[in-house]
Amino acid sequence: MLPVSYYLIVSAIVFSIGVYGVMTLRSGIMIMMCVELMLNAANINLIAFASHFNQVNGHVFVLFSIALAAAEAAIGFAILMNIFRSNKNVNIDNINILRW
Amino acid sequence: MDFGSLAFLIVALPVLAFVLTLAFGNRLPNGGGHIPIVAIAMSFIISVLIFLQIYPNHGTVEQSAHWFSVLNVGIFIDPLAIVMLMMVTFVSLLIHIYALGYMSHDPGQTRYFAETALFTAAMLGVVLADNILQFFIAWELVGLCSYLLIGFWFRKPSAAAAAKKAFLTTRVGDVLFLAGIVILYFNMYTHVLPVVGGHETVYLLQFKTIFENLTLIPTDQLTIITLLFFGGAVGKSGQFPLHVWLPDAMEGPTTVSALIHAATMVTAGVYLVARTFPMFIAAPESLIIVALVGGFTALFASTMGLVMNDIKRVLAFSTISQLGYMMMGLGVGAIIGAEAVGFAMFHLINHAFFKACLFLCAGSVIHAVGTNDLREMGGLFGKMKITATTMLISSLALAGIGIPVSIGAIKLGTSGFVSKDAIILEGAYSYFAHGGVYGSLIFFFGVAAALLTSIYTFRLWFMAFTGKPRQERHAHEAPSTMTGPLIILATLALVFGALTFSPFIHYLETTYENEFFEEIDPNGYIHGLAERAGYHIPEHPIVHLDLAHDTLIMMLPVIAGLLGLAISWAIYHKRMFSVASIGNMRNPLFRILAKRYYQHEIFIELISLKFTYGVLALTSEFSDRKIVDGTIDAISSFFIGGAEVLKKIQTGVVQNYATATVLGVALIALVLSWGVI
Amino acid sequence: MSIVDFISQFAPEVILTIAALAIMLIGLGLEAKEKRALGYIAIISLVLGILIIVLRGAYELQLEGIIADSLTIDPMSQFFKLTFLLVSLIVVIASLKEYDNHPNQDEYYTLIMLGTIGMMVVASAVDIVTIFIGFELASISTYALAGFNKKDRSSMEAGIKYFIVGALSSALLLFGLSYLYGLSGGLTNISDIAEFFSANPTIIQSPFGIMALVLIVAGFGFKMALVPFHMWAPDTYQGAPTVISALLAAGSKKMAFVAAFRVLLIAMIAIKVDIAMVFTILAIITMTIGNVVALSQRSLKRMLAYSSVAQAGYISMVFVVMSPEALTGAVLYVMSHAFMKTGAFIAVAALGYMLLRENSSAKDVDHLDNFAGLGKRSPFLAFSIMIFLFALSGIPPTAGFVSKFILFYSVLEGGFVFLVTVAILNSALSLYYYARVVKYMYVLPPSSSERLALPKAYSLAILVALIGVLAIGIVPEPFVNWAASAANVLGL
Amino acid sequence: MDSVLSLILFIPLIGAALTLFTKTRESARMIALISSAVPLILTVIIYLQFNSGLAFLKFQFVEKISWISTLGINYHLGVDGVSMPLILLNAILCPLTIIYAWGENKQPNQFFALILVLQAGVFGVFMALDFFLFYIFWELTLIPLYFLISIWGGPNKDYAAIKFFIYTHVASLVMLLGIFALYFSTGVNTFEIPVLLQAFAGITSPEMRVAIFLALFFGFLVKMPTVPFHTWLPDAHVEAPTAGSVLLAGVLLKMGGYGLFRVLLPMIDGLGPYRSDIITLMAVLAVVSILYATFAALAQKDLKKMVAYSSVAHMGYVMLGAAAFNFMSVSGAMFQQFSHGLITAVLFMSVGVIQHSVHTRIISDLGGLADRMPKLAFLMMAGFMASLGLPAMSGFVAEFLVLTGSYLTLPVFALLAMVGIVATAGYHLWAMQRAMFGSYNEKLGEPHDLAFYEMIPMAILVLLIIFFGVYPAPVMDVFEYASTIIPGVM
Repeated sequence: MLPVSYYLIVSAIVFSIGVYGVMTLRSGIMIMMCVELMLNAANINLIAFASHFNQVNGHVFVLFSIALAAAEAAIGFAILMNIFRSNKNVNIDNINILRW
Repeated sequence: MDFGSLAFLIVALPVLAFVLTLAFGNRLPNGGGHIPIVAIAMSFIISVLIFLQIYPNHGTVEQSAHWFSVLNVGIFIDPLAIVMLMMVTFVSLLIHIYALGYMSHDPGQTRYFAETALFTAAMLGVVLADNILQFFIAWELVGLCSYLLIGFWFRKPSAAAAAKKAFLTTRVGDVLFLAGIVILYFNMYTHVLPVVGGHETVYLLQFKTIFENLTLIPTDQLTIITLLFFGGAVGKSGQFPLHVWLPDAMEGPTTVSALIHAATMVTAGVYLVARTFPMFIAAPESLIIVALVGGFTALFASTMGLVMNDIKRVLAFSTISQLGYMMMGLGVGAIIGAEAVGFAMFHLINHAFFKACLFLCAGSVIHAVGTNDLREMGGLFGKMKITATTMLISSLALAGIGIPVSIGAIKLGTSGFVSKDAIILEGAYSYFAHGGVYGSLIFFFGVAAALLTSIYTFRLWFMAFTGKPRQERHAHEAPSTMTGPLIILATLALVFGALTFSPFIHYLETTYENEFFEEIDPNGYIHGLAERAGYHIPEHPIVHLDLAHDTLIMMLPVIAGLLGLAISWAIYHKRMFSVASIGNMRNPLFRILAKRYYQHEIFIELISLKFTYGVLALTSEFSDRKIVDGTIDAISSFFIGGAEVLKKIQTGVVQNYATATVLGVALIALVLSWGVI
Repeated sequence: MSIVDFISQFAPEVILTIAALAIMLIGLGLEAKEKRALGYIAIISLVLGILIIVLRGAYELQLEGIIADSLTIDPMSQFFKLTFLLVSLIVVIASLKEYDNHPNQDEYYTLIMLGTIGMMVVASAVDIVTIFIGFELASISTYALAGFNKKDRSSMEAGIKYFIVGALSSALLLFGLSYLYGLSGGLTNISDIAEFFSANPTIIQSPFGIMALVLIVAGFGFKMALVPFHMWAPDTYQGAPTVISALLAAGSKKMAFVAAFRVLLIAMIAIKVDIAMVFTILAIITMTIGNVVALSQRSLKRMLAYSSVAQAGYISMVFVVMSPEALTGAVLYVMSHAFMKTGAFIAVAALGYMLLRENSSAKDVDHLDNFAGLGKRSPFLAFSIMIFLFALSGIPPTAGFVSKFILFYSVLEGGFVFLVTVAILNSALSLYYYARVVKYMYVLPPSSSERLALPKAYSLAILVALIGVLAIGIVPEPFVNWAASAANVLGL
Repeated sequence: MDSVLSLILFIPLIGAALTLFTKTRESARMIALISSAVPLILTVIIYLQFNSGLAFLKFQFVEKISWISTLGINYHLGVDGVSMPLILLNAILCPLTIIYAWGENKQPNQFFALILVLQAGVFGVFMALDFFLFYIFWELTLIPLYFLISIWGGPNKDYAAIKFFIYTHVASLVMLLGIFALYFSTGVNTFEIPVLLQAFAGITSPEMRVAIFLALFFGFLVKMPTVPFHTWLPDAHVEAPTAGSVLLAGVLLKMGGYGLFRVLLPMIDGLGPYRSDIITLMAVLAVVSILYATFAALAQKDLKKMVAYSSVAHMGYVMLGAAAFNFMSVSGAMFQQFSHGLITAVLFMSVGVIQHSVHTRIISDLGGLADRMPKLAFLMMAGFMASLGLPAMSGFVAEFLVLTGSYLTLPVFALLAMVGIVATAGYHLWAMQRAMFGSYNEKLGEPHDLAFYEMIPMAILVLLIIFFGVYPAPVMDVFEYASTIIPGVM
């Protein structure tokens, strides 16, 4: 069995990729996917720890978080759909009528 | 009946008259002028009754009631006060009667009579006060009334300006006076209260309390206090250098000038020094300054009187000059003691008569010819005989013409002669003879001023009444309400001094010789105070001059007076030589006199406008707007400007927000790990 | 713990859940016009919930069984639930008119109900899993609500911005929680975690521990709108439907506070990490940026958003002071602010509604210029706005003053003179922009002299908020006592 | 009589609410007048019952109801010698102001309601014996005045109103900080003013005591106001409507002075080693206020601004009297507050009439008004004379006591303060001369003299000024007892 630190390193990398993506990407879809990456990085952590400590609650946590992530994604896509309808694209860096 | 208990009416009646006149005067004939006349007449009667009651046993009237805090109100009538009371009520009464005629055509006569009633009341309040604060209060009200009366014709800008000047200038003195009171209170509080306090309520500012405990106060403190008091007197009595308001005060009706310059306001300063004379004598350095300032003013003012062409202005300068005499008379008390008060007060009373008369005569003349300018008058003698005669009599009194011999108690001479002679010879000369500081100088001031006084007085008379009429206007004699007072006053100016000299002086001496003062210092109260301050009052302070031995000295004032008369006669009546050759603006001496020593330039333009307004006021205003308030505005614009800058952070691009979030995380992590490590 | 017990203890949540489902189901069969009735269902359920909580008052109950590890009933939870319910009630009442004939009313009310439930769950949660679930429930509902006006570009923009930053923050939070979970050796209950860390302080002081802390702070900070996690807030509050801005500012924001109180205060107090330092900086920056930038705002909603940011700064001073008194103040402040902010937003919404009714193509209805002369056009509305704004700036006798009074005084009591001075100066600064609105309403002449008729629903909603603001201001005693007992729960 | 103070306090508030809902000007002003006259009657009654001599040690007409018991906050009202005359002042000024504003046409219901709220707030400040309550009323007074300025104000009202609002609010907050600090440092768990003040000297750290003192001091300084924190006042006055100015200068500034007497002076002896420094600081501020404001007044072109600066200078006397800290100066300073309230009201009313009648207040544009407006000239002159400290008017009594008292302990400062007297007379007389005297400036149009409702309050005030100048004892005695019980006052 791999030591828990391996999982942590992987998750950290995944998380960082997600963060980088959120900060730099233009497309709303891509950003949402990056957020998913981040969430899953956390999930990796949780699973890793849960199995490491032989606890069940970590797994429960992950199940919840996956469900919530799905719900979140659903809402997100709904909003993006709206944006697509009016803007014909999902680039969100030019949505800035609200500022200052 | 104890008339003393009516003493409060002396003030209360004129106050009542003020209120009544103000309220109902408009509906009465003569603007309600009869109300103050009746009131003041009654005040006069009460004063006389009180005088008759207390005169035989040199008594006093004392009443006092708690006012508030540590202060009281009260009435204190002693010989000093009662003579003053009678004079003020009497002269004021005559002037009021005169004003009935003089002001009869003025639409504002109701206001006039109300204000003069209040003015009289305030002056009587000064006289009656039993403590220095009450004195000050009444003193200030006198100032207020003078402001109102000088500015009576307020539509005239010059009148409004003169009123302001009078009030402001006297206010300078008043502040000094107030400071004196404050410092006096401090000394009474720290030095006297521990001694006298405890057993009963002591009013620290009451004259009697002050006089009783003068020895407890350090001399140097007393010197400061009395000098400050004198500062007040300088303002009110028009002494150098605060005399500047007085000539301008002629902007009011002539009756007002008479009231201010003869009976009331200006004498208040002299009365102040007389009233607090024990304090001065306990700090004789101040008295010497009083004498010097007084003497100098007497001379200084008369030089300016020489060149004035406004009839009232000439009289104004003469007033200043005569007040200088009174001050000088008081000042020499440093050596001659309490007699000085008698001399000064005697001159004050006489001066009230003849100066009131002079002003009222001048009023008649102005009334008749419609101008103040002496150069436009002349030859009025034939048309206004009563006025001319009464004015001549009072001019003689002002110039101090008389013969220095006495028949029994009666001195031969006009009242001005009697009292001025007393100040110069028995006062100033005694002071000089006993080796008083600057004695010769003071004596010189007295004599020199007498000469100049005589010159300008008769210059005025000759220019007005003799020679050819220089104006076409038909002059006529005034009605009897106006001439009546003139005659009474002229009579008094002629004989009052001659008749009453020694009883008056003796009576006033008793001011400090009753049981109260004997209890304080059995060896002589005034003497004791002077001794304590290192000044010795001789056993017989007055040097008795003998006409046989000291002819020159004794004749000196008379000679000065006659010489002046002669010079005036020669120049202004006979026109022996033309004054135009020296009396023009090319002559620097003439210019400086005509410009009144440039006081206007110094006081108004330099001190008031350039320094107070130009420097102090504008600097304060500038710093207030730009610095103090500017700071506040700068803070506010800093934030509002900051808001405009800071809001730009909010770019509206969501990725930037995400970046900010991540950066925030990084920064917090940095802070936290820095805290840990 | 039997199911009956559970239902009775969590009756408000249960009622709300039932109501939410009922609204959703009934709504399927109703015409748009009839859907108005759904709002009344929501109102009834909320009023019921409020009544239950108020009647029970502040009490503490030791729960048993499996639920005990994740949920609790204590004065703190009840206080916050009451706050959330009141806010939702006000919002729903106002929405009756705002979404009068809207075809999707059923979804709208369901989302509000669900969001409220999420907040209430967080209020009771003592377990990081439960907290996260509640958080997400509330967040997801409000993402949808923020973008609810599909045809309105700014609502859409508000939604997406809120969503993206929110999702990012959720991810950060979850990541942080996962570390916390790992470091504690597999614990999820907050008090257990706290106990563990106070026994093993070195673990949390490791880089992982710090990372966990920072990420949790960021996750909560997003909802609390602390600078620099606040940037979504002005845009979202401005763009979202105004009544929803009220819900966001007064409800979901406060949810973050209760979570933060529980997690940060309980878990972190054991940790000897210098978190006070972080929050000192955050609090100062937050209140200052909030107030200063608010000075320049012309949109009232945006201004209120910045003011909300600033208020979060004040409240977060409690994390610096960490005393029961400070927590009392903070808790009271939460409720006061809920009333003030909801009231203010609803009032703005009412004006917007009235202006749009006059002229349906009107833009920027919350612009300051539209408030000119409001005192004449709608005296009650203007008066209420004035009270709300003065309350926000802490002028007596309002809730804002009492809670600020207690909060500031507790900060000073803790000896943080500098902090409280900054807060006080900020408070003074805030008066400027609040007073400006008042000036517009009462001083400037109205654009038209026509009086605006305020719909009853709005009046009622505003009245409830107004009563709340004044009640706390004038009779603070019961509120203070409840807040104090809530603060004692955490055992600081 | 148990709750008479509450009655006095709340009748104006109720009246304000009623006034707000009136439809006509006539009913608005009538209700307003009645609801401010009733407190006046009640105040006079309790003033007569008020026993300043025997029971001066304790507060009277006390009402105490627990309010927020957790924090030790009570609804606690009571009066003593320090506050009673000021309550009387407030009770007198407000009805007079309402009468003066009888002709107000612009939103009269709101106008009168705000005046009543202001009155209630000031009553509250003077009655509160609990710091929390005190602070509430202290802040409450800001709002009505803010509105009075910003709705009924002059051309630059926005700036003035917000400046007034923020400036004084900042000061209040600093004061609040001081209150907190006092509360914690003493550890008595109550906000009762007397209890806290008594406990003040028990605070161990002298630095803490000074800090508390200064924080409270700042709050009062700005309110009074004292140079250099005064700049909000001239702006506020210039823009405020006359009624607002009257109340601002007449009673609102008095709150600052009241704080000085109620809160700060009892602390002075507890300052330990810093006592003399603080006294010097107060004295310096006082003298600077007097001189600086006087000279600034001299430079003003706007009559109203000049009067505003004169207020600053006069309040400087209050500070000086307080700093001198002996019973004479302190009671004089208290009396100065009372007297200045009356005097400044007349001045602002006069200026208001001028503004209303000839539509300018620039001194150089005026001239000869006495010719056309003799009644105004008479009353205004009386006011000006009182303001420049003419004896037999109340201002003199106060100034004399302050100066005399101050000389006992702070001789140099007292003498410096006297320098200002001449300049004070200067600008008053100068303004009189320019505005009232000389020939009438025909460009000003045809002015109307005082309306009946304008004359009545001014005449009453002038009579009161003279009455209290001639016979100050009814108020002075009360102040005197009040000042002697301040700990440390000689």
